[in-house]
Amino acid sequence: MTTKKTAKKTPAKKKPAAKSAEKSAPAASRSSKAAAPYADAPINQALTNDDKIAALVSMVRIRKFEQAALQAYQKGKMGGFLHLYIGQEATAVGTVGQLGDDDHVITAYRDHGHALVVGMSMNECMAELYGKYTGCSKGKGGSMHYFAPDKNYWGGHGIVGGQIPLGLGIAYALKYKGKKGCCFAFMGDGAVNQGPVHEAMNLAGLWDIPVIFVIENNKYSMGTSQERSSVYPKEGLAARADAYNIVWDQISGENLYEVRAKTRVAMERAHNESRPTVLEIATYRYYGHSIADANHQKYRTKEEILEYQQKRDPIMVWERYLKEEGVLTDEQAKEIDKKAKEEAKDAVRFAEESPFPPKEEILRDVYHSVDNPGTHSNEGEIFFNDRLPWN
Amino acid sequence: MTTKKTAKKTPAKKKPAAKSAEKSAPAASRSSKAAAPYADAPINQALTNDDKIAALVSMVRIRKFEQAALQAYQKGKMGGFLHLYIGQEATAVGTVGQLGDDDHVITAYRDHGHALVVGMSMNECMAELYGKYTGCSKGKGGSMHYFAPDKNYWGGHGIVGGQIPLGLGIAYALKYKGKKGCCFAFMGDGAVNQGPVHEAMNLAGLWDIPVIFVIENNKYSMGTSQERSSVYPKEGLAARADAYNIVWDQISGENLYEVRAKTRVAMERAHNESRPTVLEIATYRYYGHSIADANHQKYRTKEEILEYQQKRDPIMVWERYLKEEGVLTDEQAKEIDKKAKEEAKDAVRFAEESPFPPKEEILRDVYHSVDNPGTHSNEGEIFFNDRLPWN
Amino acid sequence: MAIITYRQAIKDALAEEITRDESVFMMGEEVAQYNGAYKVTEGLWERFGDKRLVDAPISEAGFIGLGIGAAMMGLRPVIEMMFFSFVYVAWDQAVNNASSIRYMSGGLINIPLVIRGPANGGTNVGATHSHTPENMVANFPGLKVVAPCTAADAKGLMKAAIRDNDPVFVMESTILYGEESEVPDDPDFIIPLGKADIKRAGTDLTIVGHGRSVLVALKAAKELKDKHGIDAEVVDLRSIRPLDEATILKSVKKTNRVLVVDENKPYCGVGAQISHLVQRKAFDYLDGPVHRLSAVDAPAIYSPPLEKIQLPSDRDIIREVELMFNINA
Amino acid sequence: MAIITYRQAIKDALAEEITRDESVFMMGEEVAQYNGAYKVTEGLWERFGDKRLVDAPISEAGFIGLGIGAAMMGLRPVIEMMFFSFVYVAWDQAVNNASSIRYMSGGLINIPLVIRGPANGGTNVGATHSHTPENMVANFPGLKVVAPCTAADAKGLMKAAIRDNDPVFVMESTILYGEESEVPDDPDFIIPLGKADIKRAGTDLTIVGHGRSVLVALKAAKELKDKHGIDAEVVDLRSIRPLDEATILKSVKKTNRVLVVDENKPYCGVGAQISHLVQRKAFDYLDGPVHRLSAVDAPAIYSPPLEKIQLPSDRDIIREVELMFNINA
Ligand SMILES: Cc1ncc(C[n+]2csc(CCOP(=O)(O)OP(=O)(O)O)c2C)c(N)n1
Ligand SMILES: Cc1ncc(C[n+]2csc(CCOP(=O)(O)OP(=O)(O)O)c2C)c(N)n1
Ligand SMILES: [Mg+2]
Ligand SMILES: [Mg+2]
Repeated sequence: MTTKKTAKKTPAKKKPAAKSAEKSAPAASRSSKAAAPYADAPINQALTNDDKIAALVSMVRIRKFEQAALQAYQKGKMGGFLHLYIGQEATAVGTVGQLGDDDHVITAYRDHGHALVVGMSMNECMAELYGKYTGCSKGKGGSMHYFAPDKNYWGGHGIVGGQIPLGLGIAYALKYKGKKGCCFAFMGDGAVNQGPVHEAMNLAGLWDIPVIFVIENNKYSMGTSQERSSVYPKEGLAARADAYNIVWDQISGENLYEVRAKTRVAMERAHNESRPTVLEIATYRYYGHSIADANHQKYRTKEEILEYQQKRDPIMVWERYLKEEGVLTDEQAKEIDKKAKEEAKDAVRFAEESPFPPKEEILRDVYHSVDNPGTHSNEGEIFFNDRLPWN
Repeated sequence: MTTKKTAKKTPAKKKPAAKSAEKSAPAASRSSKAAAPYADAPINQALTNDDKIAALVSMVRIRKFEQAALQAYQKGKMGGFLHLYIGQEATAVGTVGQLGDDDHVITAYRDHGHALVVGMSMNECMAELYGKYTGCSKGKGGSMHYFAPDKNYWGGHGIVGGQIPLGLGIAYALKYKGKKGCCFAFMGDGAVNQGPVHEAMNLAGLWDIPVIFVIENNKYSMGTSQERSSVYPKEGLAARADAYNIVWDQISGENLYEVRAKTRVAMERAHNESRPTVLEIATYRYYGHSIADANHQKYRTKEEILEYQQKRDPIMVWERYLKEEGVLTDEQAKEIDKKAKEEAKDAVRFAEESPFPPKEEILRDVYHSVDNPGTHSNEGEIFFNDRLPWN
Repeated sequence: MAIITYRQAIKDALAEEITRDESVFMMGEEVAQYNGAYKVTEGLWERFGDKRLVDAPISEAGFIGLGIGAAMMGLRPVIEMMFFSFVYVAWDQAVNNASSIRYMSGGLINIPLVIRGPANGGTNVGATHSHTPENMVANFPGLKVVAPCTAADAKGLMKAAIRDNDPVFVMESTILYGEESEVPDDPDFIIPLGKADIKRAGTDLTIVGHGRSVLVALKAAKELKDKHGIDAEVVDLRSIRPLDEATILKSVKKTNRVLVVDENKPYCGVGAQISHLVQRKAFDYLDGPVHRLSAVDAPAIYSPPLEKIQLPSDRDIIREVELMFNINA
Repeated sequence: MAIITYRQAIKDALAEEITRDESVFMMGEEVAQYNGAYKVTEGLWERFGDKRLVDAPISEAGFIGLGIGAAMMGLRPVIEMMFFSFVYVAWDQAVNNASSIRYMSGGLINIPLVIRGPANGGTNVGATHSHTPENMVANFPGLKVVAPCTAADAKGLMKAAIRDNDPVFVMESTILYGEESEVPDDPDFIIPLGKADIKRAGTDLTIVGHGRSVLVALKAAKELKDKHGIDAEVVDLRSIRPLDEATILKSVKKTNRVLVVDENKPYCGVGAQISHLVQRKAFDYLDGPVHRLSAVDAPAIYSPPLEKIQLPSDRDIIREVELMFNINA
């Protein structure tokens, strides 16, 4: 009953709020309490109440999707890797949530959050985990390899740091084509020590490429703390950007306002000056590196985990801000949670009911020329199976 | 006649000078003129007059060796690559010249200078260029691949930046074994943008490895100026070391005193604190990148080349200092020049008269186990020639 | 003889060699404090400490290069690839530097380096993580490659590899880590590199394989005997380079029929080399062409049921042998 | 038909495609202002400017990755490797990323990328600079590889490669850059990928090769005819993957004897794959085993006279054919 009421209330609130935003009477400033840090940044002032709720929904959906995936994994419904993003949601929502038509994203294997934020459906994402034909990559990529180029989302990559030169190339193409866009290239704190990352940063600085390197610093690469994997200037990992004359900034990943505000500055730098930025976002993953990492309390303390979960959780913090601003009620919050849970449950059902790809799919999507007969100057044999298992 | 006289004079001078050095009455300070920059550094104060002459001889020998090699190349006596070090001599002499028993060297393909300084003979070096069996690598390595592990010289490497992790590993082994040594890992200004260099620097900073990264900055990587290949902090390329908390310094490669003084500081840091250093030595190559680079006046001006050759030549500068100090006479200088030329000429003769390796050598030095029968638990076939050309 | 897992056998080999020779140390991502991503090094850090078990940042080119440099100086580094697929980010170091330096120095240097880790598909981790580079590594003169399939082989080959004075790549399999079998107790138990093992004697057909394929072949061989009375000899190469040509050829000359099975991709896979070798050196003994089964020629797919199809199964082997023997099954 | 060099043919192909399609650009070390280390791009920077000819720092992993990313966005980058040996520092990008992304995305993405440059030994530059990675690249489903040996083939295949929607590796040869031959004038002259060319028709023996080996084989074929009356058919693969199996098999079925020649190292070289293929699919047509000649199985040596011995010569081919025909020469 309560939830229904709230659900009705929300749309009712919508219009006036939107209007007030247009008149640039920002929601945050209307709150009687002291505004949250970075709430007054222009990009945040421009948010309508609905936008703010939508951002919350976005974060909650990521969490519920992954919780459902985790359950399914534990029931043995899928195998391989599953790297959960839970705890880091404000990062994807605060960065990818600002994508314009010519802004693009590429990330590593911890890719569910970014995928949902660009607008991929829970169904296609869940089905991909199950290896089903209805998955975003037809079941060919799995958890680490979500793709949606139509939504400017270029994956989902499993080799640490390997996606960074690709992100540079995407941004290079934007500049080549004269588009006013940028590419977010996400990586972890462990990835910064891969050679190609260094090469990409030099190239970006040298050639004025509108790429935004985002280090999602969750303090650990698998079981190795940042201190055991990197040396860096006292200002932090992002300050390595000075080596390439690239502007950098650090962001607290628990405050969506801050993520949005500082990301916006980088985007404008990319759009207007075609210059790269390195952003380091301090965040935390609540679960182990992947499902296989069951003993993650061995390399970090329970207290540390609790500190993040109980005091610095990005969803909790955002809900608090919105409640303080009078934008969100407890009931609404519960409703959002419930709806996302249901959506995730439906996605599980969808995935379970979906078929696996037919075996012939093994040989599809290897070559564009094979998949599009008649379009290429290609002859001869392209596959070298002495015999196929199904022939 | 003159030269003979000088030749006699030199040994005569030897003993007193050596003694005065022992009494730490350094040569430089005895000069009536203002001391050359860095002449008063302890490591330079410790130089005897003979040491100073020896350093000059060392530089001149590199130059004469390479001039002879160039001539031989132009006569068609050898092929492949020949990367001349001429113009950079003070770098090898000022760094490698300080090698102690547990100090090691590894460098790139521009490796003749370092090789001669560790004490490799002109004969074996020249013969290697000719691909002769008497070459330091039996004619198997060529110009880019000189080796003398018995002299702590680990090559001579052709893949840009590829030797840097190896240099890190050599220094790692020193630390592992508890030796108070270091490893010089040389690279060019173009090499700094290779990923493995970045990885090696992070590892060195992280693990306190006594490696000294030396960037021989001759302003160009082939036809590409430093500005077209790198972005870096305004302090210079070496300042990239800040990204890894590594101490760095910059050195003018025209002044042997300066090279020695600042190198010594880095060596002491390695020996005493087991900490890495990045040194950037400003220098210049007079010839093209390799013999093939005939048009090197297209990407740099004649004036620039002349400026270095006529005003900043490390041999010329050193001779001037020594003359000002009263350590060197014109005649001595000529004699040194002449002797080095003769030594190089002899080396050419030696190389020409040496045999090529026998064809069976093609299959030697591939595997230690094959070359040392009875020492390994190996069976079966290790080479897969359907048929050898000589069988 | 103790019955232990393939994983334990490797761990024992590492522990014994670390104990025996102070120049042996292990380096890799998560090998020390984390006990190894696949727990191959479990307990070793506690036992041997920081110097002998070294956790490395994600910088494979950096630390493989470091390993080569340290090996040049006489240490015996054992570098773990968490997945062998990751060696590609360090390919120049691993194959170009490791294979060329001895030669280019005219034999002045040798590189007693081991690079080890799992190289297999079949575990739902997708295309980039499922590579089997043994064919590519073996292409480089100067390198050695082994691929054990039993616990005893894993232990004996690992110890031989660590004691070897040349770079040896040891290709393991995550799928085999949990498999148990008998391992001799002798701490100096060593299997020479380049010695194949006839895992099953037979007279009608030679099946040549390496790594996990050998176990699949053994399963198929049993059924071939039961179902068709075909008595297959299963030759486990164990070592890819050096290669025990004599054992292969002897078997072929006895059986006159050969099927090569591996999990490499087919184009220029190890199977191609074996096939060429057999037909070249035993042509007159062959009753028919050398047959071959490889992984299906596509990147490794994620979807579990399809991924399973991609790798040669006992059923595939049986079908292929039926074809070779003109049996209409 | 004009008579031009192999170098000029490649340059013409590049210039024509850059002119035809504004999404084509070239990137590599020294390709623009320096005119290319081997002058393949001479004059193109002056003609097409900074946008289409891009000088890159020595960061192969960085700019090959950039090329893949740009290709995903629909551009058609042509990346020059100054030497193909240098692709090893970028191996993960070049083979793992380039071959897997289309597949892992379920076909949503394709990568119209060309990586080109010389891949040959024989020029006194030593082991690390003399690699011929066509066998390794071809091992990856998702990649295509060609290796032209004449000016016309170089031009036709380069244009096909640039217009192709998949990653294509074009392996050239520094030794061939100066060789002249006839090239059709048609600006749309294209040679399909995967089409072999019978460079010499014959009846007694099939010699299969690719790259410079084909020219060596042609020389040998002439002498074989003159000296022994043996009429060799020389099949130039031109394309390694896709591969024109039909043409190879047709020739084999006519001649009944096969010699495969290439400059790869033997273990798992292209020759092994061709050999396996031929014996598997044409066993009953073979009068004897498939013979093979490869580079001598050692790293490339520097010493010029020995380096020459390492690569298959016309004399080696003749000797091998004499062996095949039981001729005591
Ligand atoms: C080149 C490479 N080396 C190692 C791995 C194995 N691996 C996968 S994720 C990971 C840790 C990465 O940590 P970080 O970059 O901090 O990202 P996070 O997982 O924390 O998001 C490692 C070592 C890999 N996938 N690729
Ligand atoms: C990985 C790799 N890429 C490219 C080359 C070709 N190459 C050899 S030397 C060189 C220029 C290097 O310049 P720099 O590092 O400044 O050294 P310098 O020649 O000036 O001493 C290039 C591009 C190579 N050998 N290895
Ligand atoms: Mg992390
Ligand atoms: Mg330079």
